[in-house]
Amino acid sequence: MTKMERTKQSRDAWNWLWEWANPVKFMHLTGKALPWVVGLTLVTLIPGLIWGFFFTPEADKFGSSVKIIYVHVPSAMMAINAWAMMLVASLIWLVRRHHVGALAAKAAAPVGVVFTVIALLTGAIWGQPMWGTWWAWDPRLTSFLILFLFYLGYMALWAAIDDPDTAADLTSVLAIVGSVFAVLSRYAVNFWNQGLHQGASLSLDAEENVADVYWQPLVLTLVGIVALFVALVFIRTRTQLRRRRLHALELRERMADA
Amino acid sequence: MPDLGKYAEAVLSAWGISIFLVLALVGLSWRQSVVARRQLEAAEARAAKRGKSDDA
Amino acid sequence: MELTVEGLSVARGGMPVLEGLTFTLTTGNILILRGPNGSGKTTLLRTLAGLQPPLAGRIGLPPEAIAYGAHADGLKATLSVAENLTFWARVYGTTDIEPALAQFNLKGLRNRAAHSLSAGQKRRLGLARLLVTGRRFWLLDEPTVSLDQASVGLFADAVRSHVAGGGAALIATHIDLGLAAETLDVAPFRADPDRPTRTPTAFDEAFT
Amino acid sequence: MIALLVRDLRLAVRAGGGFGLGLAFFLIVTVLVPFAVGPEGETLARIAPGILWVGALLACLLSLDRIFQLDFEDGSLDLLATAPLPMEGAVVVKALAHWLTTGLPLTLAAPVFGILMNMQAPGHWWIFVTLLIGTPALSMIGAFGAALTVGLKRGGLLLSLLVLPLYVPTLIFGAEAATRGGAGMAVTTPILMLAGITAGVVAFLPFAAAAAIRINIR
Repeated sequence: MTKMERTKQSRDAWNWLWEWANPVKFMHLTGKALPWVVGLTLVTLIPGLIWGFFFTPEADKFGSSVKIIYVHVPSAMMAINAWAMMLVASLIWLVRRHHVGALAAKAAAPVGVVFTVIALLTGAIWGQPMWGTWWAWDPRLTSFLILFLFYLGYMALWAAIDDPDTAADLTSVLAIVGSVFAVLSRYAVNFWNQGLHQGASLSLDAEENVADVYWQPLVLTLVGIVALFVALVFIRTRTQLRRRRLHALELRERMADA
Repeated sequence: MPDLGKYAEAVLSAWGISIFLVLALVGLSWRQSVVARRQLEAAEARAAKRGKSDDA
Repeated sequence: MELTVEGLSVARGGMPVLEGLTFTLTTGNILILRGPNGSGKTTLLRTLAGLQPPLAGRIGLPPEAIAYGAHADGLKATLSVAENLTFWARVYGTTDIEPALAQFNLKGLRNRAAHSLSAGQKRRLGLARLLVTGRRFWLLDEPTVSLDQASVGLFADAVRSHVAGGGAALIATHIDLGLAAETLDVAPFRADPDRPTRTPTAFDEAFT
Repeated sequence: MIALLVRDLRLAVRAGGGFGLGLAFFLIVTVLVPFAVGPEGETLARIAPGILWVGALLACLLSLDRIFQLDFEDGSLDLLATAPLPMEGAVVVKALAHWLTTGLPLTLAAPVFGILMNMQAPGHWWIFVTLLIGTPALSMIGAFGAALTVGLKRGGLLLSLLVLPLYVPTLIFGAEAATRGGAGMAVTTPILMLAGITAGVVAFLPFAAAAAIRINIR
């Protein structure tokens, strides 16, 4: 088998995935998948949260404040994952010119911002009784603050540019460069304030950290928040696609009238 | 309602803010989705009508 | 040397404006582009100059052969006429700006700052830039805007001597320059709004 | 490329504003800080490296939008894009011109302004060294931000929003190195990181900036 044939075959093997990149097929596939994703969100997130809130014991050191991890940890995880997803989607747009990629990145940004804000606020609320201050320039908190600024810049750039393809291109370039600088900032912030605070997030003591009582509901909420993210990105990307189609139809209308 | 002890304020406000923000995001996304769908349907109908009148 | 265009479609702001353009321009010739405002002449020239990608079709031209003259002259107000011209000459790797100054009757103005020039004088300086590029194919967008009768004559002479010396020019203009030239009317190539071009880049036809 | 550098420098000098304004802004920031935090020499000396770095960074930010905006408005950017000069080269040259007219004067002025902040002996040297290494990165990152926003009507504010988060690592390592140097501590790590950022930024960002410009003028 020649190399070309092999590449072609491997491309065929991935066809199922690239079908998502075609707007018509994306609308079709997400239309079908959406009820399932929403369903998964409901059956994982809500029980997970109820379990975490009502049926977990108090931790020795933290008392009932340990319950904050069920909102803090999932949103913190998704704040970073949302940016990672935007980076991948931007690359798909830049390399393969699939509009769905750019629009999915655009659709994910506000979701990422909300998760970042939740992570920051719940972190501050937790810090108040624990550290005796709302805000500490802890490397982790600081990194999230910087991530928040990156989200703001990204969204502002989308909003500022009129031509949709130009906006998609420029925001994708920003997402890539921004990712590099975000990692760099993380390292710099670590260096700048060498972990005056605990290593692991909301450091529960080692044995508590693995204790099933806390883990089981947390895993449920983690799965739930991923499902919620996917559902929101589906809905928002569908909105973006519809707006693009609307924009194109209106342009055509204007041209036909002229 | 579990007894939250001295951390009641912190726990409740953290959960309250989180749930409020997520619900606001979901609501906003849903609203935008409905509006976009309605506008698009109207525009498609106009385009279809125009196509027909062009043929005639 | 020749500039060949085959089945070219160009887009502005994501919407196709011209479709299926095919023509050839060989050295020693002039091609005048005509068409109403907004018909896509500027978009076509920008595409040929490589500033934007074509939607479809093929552009064949020898490397480093194009000099593009846009609506704006790209002059720096605080630099003198000679400094402006010398800058572009050095960018294109040439040195002699005297013939260009002479051709467009700018010798007396050489040390004047560009901001003190009249609109027509600025335009002449912008056109003199073409001569210092040393490129064969001139792509000109409305070159005679704000030029008086005599300056239009200067410009026509410059184009004539450029073409006689083995150059070529593609000029979008509304006025009669008195040049021996072929004319291409772009109006028939106007894109049909209800039939979006089916091309690999517009893979999601329904959405562009 | 040299022609472009000469032209940009000449323009900056003739337009006046260029470095004079950035330097004046830097001076004013340095003067205002003691009014805000009080005249105690000890406090001022302690925060001096950080204040000088932030002041230099903000002064640098002032003139960023001019890097490409004027060329975009008068059409030179289109003509440059069709010229034989690669856009990446033009970006580097323009960032260099920005550094020569902004970053370098700020670097030279910072040790002098340090006197106003009650800075002590080795501090002047280290603020000079760190700014010398760090300001090229500020200019290059700024050129990237300017390239992203070049076509926009009100790009100035957006430019700041995009560029400031990108400045964070440079600021952290620069100010840290200056502080440590002034206190007589080991500076190798932050200096190396600062130099690494500058080198990496100068090596890679021109490609991103050139891509952004090509997208913006199409």
